[in-house]
Amino acid sequence: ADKVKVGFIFVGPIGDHGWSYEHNQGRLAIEKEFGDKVETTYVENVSEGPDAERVIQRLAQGGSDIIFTTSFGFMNPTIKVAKRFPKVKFEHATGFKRDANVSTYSSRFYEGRHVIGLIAGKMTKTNTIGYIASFPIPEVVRGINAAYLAAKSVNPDIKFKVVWVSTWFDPGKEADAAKALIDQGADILMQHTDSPAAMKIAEEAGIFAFGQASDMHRFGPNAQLTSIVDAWSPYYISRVKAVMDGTWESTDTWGGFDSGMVLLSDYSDKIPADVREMAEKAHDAIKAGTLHPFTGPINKQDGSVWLKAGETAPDGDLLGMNFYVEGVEGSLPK
Amino acid sequence: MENNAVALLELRGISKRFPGVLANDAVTFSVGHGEIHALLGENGAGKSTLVKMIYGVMRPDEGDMMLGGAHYAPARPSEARSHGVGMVFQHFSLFEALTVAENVALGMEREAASGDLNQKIIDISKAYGLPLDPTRYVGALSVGERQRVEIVRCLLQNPRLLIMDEPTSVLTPQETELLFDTLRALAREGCSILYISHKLEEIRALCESATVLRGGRVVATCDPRNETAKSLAEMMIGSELAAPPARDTVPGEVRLAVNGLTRASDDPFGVDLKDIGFEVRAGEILGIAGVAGNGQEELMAALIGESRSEQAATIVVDGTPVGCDGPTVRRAQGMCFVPEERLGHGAVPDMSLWENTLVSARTRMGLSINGFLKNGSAQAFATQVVAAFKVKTSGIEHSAASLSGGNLQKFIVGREVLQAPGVLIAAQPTWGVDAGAAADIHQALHDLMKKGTAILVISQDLDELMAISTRFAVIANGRLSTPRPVGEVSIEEIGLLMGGVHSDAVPASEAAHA
Amino acid sequence: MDLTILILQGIIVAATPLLFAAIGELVVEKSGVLNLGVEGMMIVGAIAGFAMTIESGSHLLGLVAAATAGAATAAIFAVLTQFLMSNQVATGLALTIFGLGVSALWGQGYSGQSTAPLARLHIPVISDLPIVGPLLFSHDILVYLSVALVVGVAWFLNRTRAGLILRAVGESHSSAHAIGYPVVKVRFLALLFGGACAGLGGAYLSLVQTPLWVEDMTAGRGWIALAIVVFATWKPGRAFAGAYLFGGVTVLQLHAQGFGVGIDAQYLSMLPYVTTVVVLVIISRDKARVSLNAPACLGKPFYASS
Amino acid sequence: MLRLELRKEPSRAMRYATPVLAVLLTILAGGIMFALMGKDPVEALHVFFISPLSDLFSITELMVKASPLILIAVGLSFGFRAGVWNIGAEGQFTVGALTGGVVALIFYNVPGIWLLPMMTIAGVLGGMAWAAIPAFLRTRYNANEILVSLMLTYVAILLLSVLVHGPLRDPEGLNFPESRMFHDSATLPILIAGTRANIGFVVAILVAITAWIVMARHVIGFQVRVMGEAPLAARFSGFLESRIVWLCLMISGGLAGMAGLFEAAGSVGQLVPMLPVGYGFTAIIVAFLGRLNPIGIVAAGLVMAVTYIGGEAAQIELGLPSAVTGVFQGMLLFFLLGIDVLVHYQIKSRRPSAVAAKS
Ligand SMILES: Nc1ncnc2c1ncn2[C@@H]1O[C@H](COP(=O)(O)OP(=O)(O)OP(=O)(O)O)[C@@H](O)[C@H]1O
Ligand SMILES: Nc1ncnc2c1ncn2[C@@H]1O[C@H](COP(=O)(O)OP(=O)(O)OP(=O)(O)O)[C@@H](O)[C@H]1O
Ligand SMILES: [Mg+2]
Ligand SMILES: [Mg+2]
Repeated sequence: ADKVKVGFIFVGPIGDHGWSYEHNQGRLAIEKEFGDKVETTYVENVSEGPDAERVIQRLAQGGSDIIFTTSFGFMNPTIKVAKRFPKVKFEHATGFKRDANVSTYSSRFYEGRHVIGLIAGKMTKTNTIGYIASFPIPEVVRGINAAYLAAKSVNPDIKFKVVWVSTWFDPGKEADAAKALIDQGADILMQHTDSPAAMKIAEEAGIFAFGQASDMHRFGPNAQLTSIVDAWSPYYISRVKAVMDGTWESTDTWGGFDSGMVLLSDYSDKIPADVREMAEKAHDAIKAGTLHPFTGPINKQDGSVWLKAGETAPDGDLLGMNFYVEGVEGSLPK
Repeated sequence: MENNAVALLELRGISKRFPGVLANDAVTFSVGHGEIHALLGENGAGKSTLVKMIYGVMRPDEGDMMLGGAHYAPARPSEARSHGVGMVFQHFSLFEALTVAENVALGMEREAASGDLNQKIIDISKAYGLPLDPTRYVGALSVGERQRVEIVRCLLQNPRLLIMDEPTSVLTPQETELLFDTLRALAREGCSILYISHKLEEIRALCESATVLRGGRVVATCDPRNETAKSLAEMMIGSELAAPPARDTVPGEVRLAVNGLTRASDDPFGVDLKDIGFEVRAGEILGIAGVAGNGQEELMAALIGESRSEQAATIVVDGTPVGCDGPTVRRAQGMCFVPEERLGHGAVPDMSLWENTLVSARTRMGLSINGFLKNGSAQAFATQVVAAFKVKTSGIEHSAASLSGGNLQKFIVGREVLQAPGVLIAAQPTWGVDAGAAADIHQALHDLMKKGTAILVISQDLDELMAISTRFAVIANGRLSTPRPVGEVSIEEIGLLMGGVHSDAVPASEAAHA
Repeated sequence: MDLTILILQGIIVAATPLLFAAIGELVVEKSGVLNLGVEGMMIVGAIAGFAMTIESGSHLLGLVAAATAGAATAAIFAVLTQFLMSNQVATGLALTIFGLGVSALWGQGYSGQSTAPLARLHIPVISDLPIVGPLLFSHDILVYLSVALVVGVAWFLNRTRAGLILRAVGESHSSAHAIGYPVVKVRFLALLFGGACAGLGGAYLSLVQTPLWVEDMTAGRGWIALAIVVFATWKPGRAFAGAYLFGGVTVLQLHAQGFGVGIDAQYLSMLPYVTTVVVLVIISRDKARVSLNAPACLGKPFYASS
Repeated sequence: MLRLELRKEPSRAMRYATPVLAVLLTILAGGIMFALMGKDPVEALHVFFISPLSDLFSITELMVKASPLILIAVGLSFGFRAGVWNIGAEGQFTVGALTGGVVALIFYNVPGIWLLPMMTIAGVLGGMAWAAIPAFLRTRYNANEILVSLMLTYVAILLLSVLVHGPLRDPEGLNFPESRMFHDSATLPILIAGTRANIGFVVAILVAITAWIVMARHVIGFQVRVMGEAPLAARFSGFLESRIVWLCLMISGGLAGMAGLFEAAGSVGQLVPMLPVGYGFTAIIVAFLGRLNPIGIVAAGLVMAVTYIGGEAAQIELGLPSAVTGVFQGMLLFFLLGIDVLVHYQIKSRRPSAVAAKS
């Protein structure tokens, strides 16, 4: 049979060492897995504006059998093009609109955030965690809440300092933010931006940090405690396989530890044994489904009740999360 | 005294070609030691080009030069300076935002500029009677003072040869006298001087030999002391000189009245206008003399409406106050203007001649309707101007920049005159224009005057003003003297007025004896 | 350590790349040339410095490469504007676009690589003094170089003959030409110097501030440098103040967030730009002062006939 | 030894020949670059320059991409001719999209044929308002418009971001930073069914033609040209500098605002934070490439669109990185600006008699 053609559209440069980089790793994994049975193409640096629709359509016209559109902003263009190419399968990352030939997929990064929150809560000496955030979208807010709740659960004195840099990708600004947070007493950094600049700064300052999206070990061999790694390869391979087998169906995938879509990179040996044990336990429990990072009682920042004791958060709440939980300082745009 | 047998500077067969122009054609002449030598010629005859080659700014295409008996081929001005050649440029080579001392240093070699330059400047300027404050910014100096900077810069290097390109065009008669004293003193010390000027009486008074250029070629050599101004002029232009038109009209009603015009200059280095008032009647030409930089530009801007007054009554045209209006309204009221700067002010260099009529003749010649340009009408008007004023051009499609200076001036004067203005204001109407064209322009102004137009001419050329105006005033430091009939003022008095001594303070009769 | 000192240190890091680029551009503009391609020269310097440091293992070589690459980029601009008399605004913009593209192409193999940051100076005893030690005596060499450049440029412009000639060329190229100064050569050299400085500014980002290579990492800093030159009214000392003001606002707004001020982050992120505009307006209001300091020939092409 | 000699008058022939020459040189240099990168230059150039013209979809996309470039560049050309350097069209584009988009969102459930014109007016006014800031600051406080307009671009983009993250966010959109989709009567009519080519292209062409007429035949255009070539002559002619500054910034701001609204209401159909993708900057190149002549700008806009779409094609078909597009655009402009010298100057060989040193 003909080769299966797989198209990718990336929002950033594949050299960003964050989001687009990891999606590209998934593309390479497909090539490795299927060898000459597949042919992949990609377009990088496509902004989530007017160009996206054209690029997606081009990939579809070019004979792609399945197209991965790897950023939230590609949602509406993906849906529009999918209507015009009913035979082509589309896979849109992090969105919520589906169609007969459009699946959505995303990862429960907040599960990883829970674990790093635990580690941070235990390991901080200053009880101050610095958090470099990009934009106040649900995914980022969810990450802050998850990490904060976990840290708080093991360290009641914990304080989160959140700095929004209003960019996904400006290494200089991320570095400045990292420095500012360190200066204000943070001894552990978390980030939800895409460049490894903060990790580099943490390494230089001799403090700890958690990587984001990909394993940032080489940027901070001493600083990195672990990274939350977006592992798209298993999902991508399975979806391409489905196309080959003719079993592809529109689905909504939100995978966490259990599906292998979210990984934690190797723990640093700087993590004390007991902390590591606790982290591993939490990881395994989440993976097994016995622990949900958002389990009540949890109040919103304004003190109103969000989850009653024992209640776990419904996915709908999580997907549209636009509030801080009680204890996080700062405000979100309304 | 050095050996006088060998000339200090000798030029042999110097030629220089520019696109379309042979600026210098096998020029040969020599300048002796301690000699004050004049270089004469019409506009564009090639005088500046020649001295620029002597000073190393340009290099000749052909020919050689000898300086003090040795081969001389300066590759750049610094080389010329190191050979003892200094030059004062026709268009100053000064830097407004730098101080006098810095300007002087830039015109000297590194070694010469070292040491206590400020003291040296003060010393030398005292020695030659050219007072200067080395710490002032050149932009804040008057034109006469600026020229002193250029001269002092040369003197500081003990030149063997000093080149002066039209140094007196910007000076008062008194300042000119002062300069001549300096130059004569220098010549006595053995310094040779190559002197370029259009003012023939000056040349007769100062120089002991002269070389006349025409079309880039040497056409005569003479001793100017043995010539008349008329004979020198005829050598330059190669034909008889026309007599100036007679002034034979009777002034009519007041068409332009300026009252209490006071205005601060927009330019930080400019001159403020102080309580200027005068009237111009139909059928008369009021001439305003003055040394450059005494408020002429500001007065012109105020009259054109480029800078507006707060009170409408400061400028009244045919009974209508227009002080607050811009140029377009004033033109509609009957005013037309010939600005001093042809290229870039009076005309847009890269636009065609016919587009250039749109710059100032839109309103009066009806060259636009509802804002849309009537290109056909503009072309017709341009053709008319070219024909009436004998503008030499290969077509009205050609750009203003492609015309020679004199022809462009004729075009601009024609563009304004043919609009049949009630009031015409012209600055330097014949600047840089040769004698033939100047006579034509003067005739055109005269004809207009006879038709009842009130004309105001602002000029630095006293001879011109004396020749064409009926009444006369002097602007100095932003103040205007009381206009008086031309016959009633003496040159000495004018000199004092130009120097800022006011007739209001000094009665005319006394001033005349001063 | 005292937070104030730490914040000041942060400001120094944020300000230094701006200072490099601004002081270089200041010299360029003083010579009468407006090079809007600072962003392009910076980013080329950033990748060149990074790549050379990776390849050679030597920061010094990296810095040399950054300066050279910045100057080489500026040379394109210089040839176009000085010999071919192209429009300076358009050429500068083209240089920015070109620089961003070329650096991205060049940097393909270097993204994700990592090098040690440039070492910080440590002078025994002095660096350990309280307050002044951390504030003044414990930075990397480039910080000192940038300050030295400010002093050096100020000295050069105001005290040396070459500086006088450079100012003269910017003030009136026709006068300078008439009395025999090589206008084009002076401007060419000024442009190369400006390019080298911008290159070092870029290298500061990729070798010190972050330190790593990523595409588009200058993120508009070249434009800020241009703004700094104007609001410095072409004076080196004020350029220093401008760079530190901008760096200061940038860093302080991050700190303000850390302290939890209740303002949307995007509004805070606007602060540096708004500040720039406000200061620009305050400085420009005094027309006379600006025109006294602004090079009169800024941006005008020069053609010497014969 | 060659030297340049000022022509007495700019050469008309060269004015038309140089852009073509520049494109040819860019293609040549691009071919060399591709060869150095190990690609077959002929194939690469074919993909880059020919494939965007080879099918209906590509051609319609060319129109989509070129429309905002043309609109903005035509507006900028007025200012650039007059020496008013609006470098912040990107910000005016953004604010125009924002104000026009807000109208669409206010009436998100009220269809009507009046809606689109109203949005367009709001977009134009938004762009003008943003451009009014540098206009005011320049005419009143003498502040350099290059820098002010540029700084305001960053502010505008952040403003769009904050509003789309907050008040303008789609209530049904799970709090993602996007507005609602505009309904049909708030989106631009499509020209060719099944494509994205919309009425915006037609408007852009009409605007270019109008601008051409204004520039060539109207006092407004005359003012602008005189101002750019000889500011003193403009004053002499009775044109006020401050009024021309305002005029140019209003035209360029208004058209940039319109382009922004057309992007939001056309190819995107909603407000998203990433709406500004650099058209405001690229349009500057387009304006120069088109010789600041509105008709030339139409051609230049299409050429520029080809480099974008060709760049994408080169990524898809040849695996070339996206940076190639920027390098291409930079080279194109370099060649154009460099070759431009031939319009005003002639190349002459130095006469051997003349001495080598140049002055
Ligand atoms: N740089 C130049 N390029 C082309 N032509 C030039 C240049 N400089 C001078 N010319 C031409 O050479 C001729 C001689 O000019 P030059 O300036 O030497 O005249 P001049 O005798 O000094 O006249 P004026 O009395 O007006 O000062 C003129 O035709 C002039 O247009
Ligand atoms: N820079 C230049 N490049 C090309 N041609 C020039 C240049 N300058 C002057 N010319 C040409 O040289 C000729 C003489 O110019 P110039 O302005 O010196 O005239 P002129 O001899 O002084 O005449 P007029 O007495 O009318 O001023 C004109 O035909 C003009 O077109
Ligand atoms: Mg002449
Ligand atoms: Mg002359």
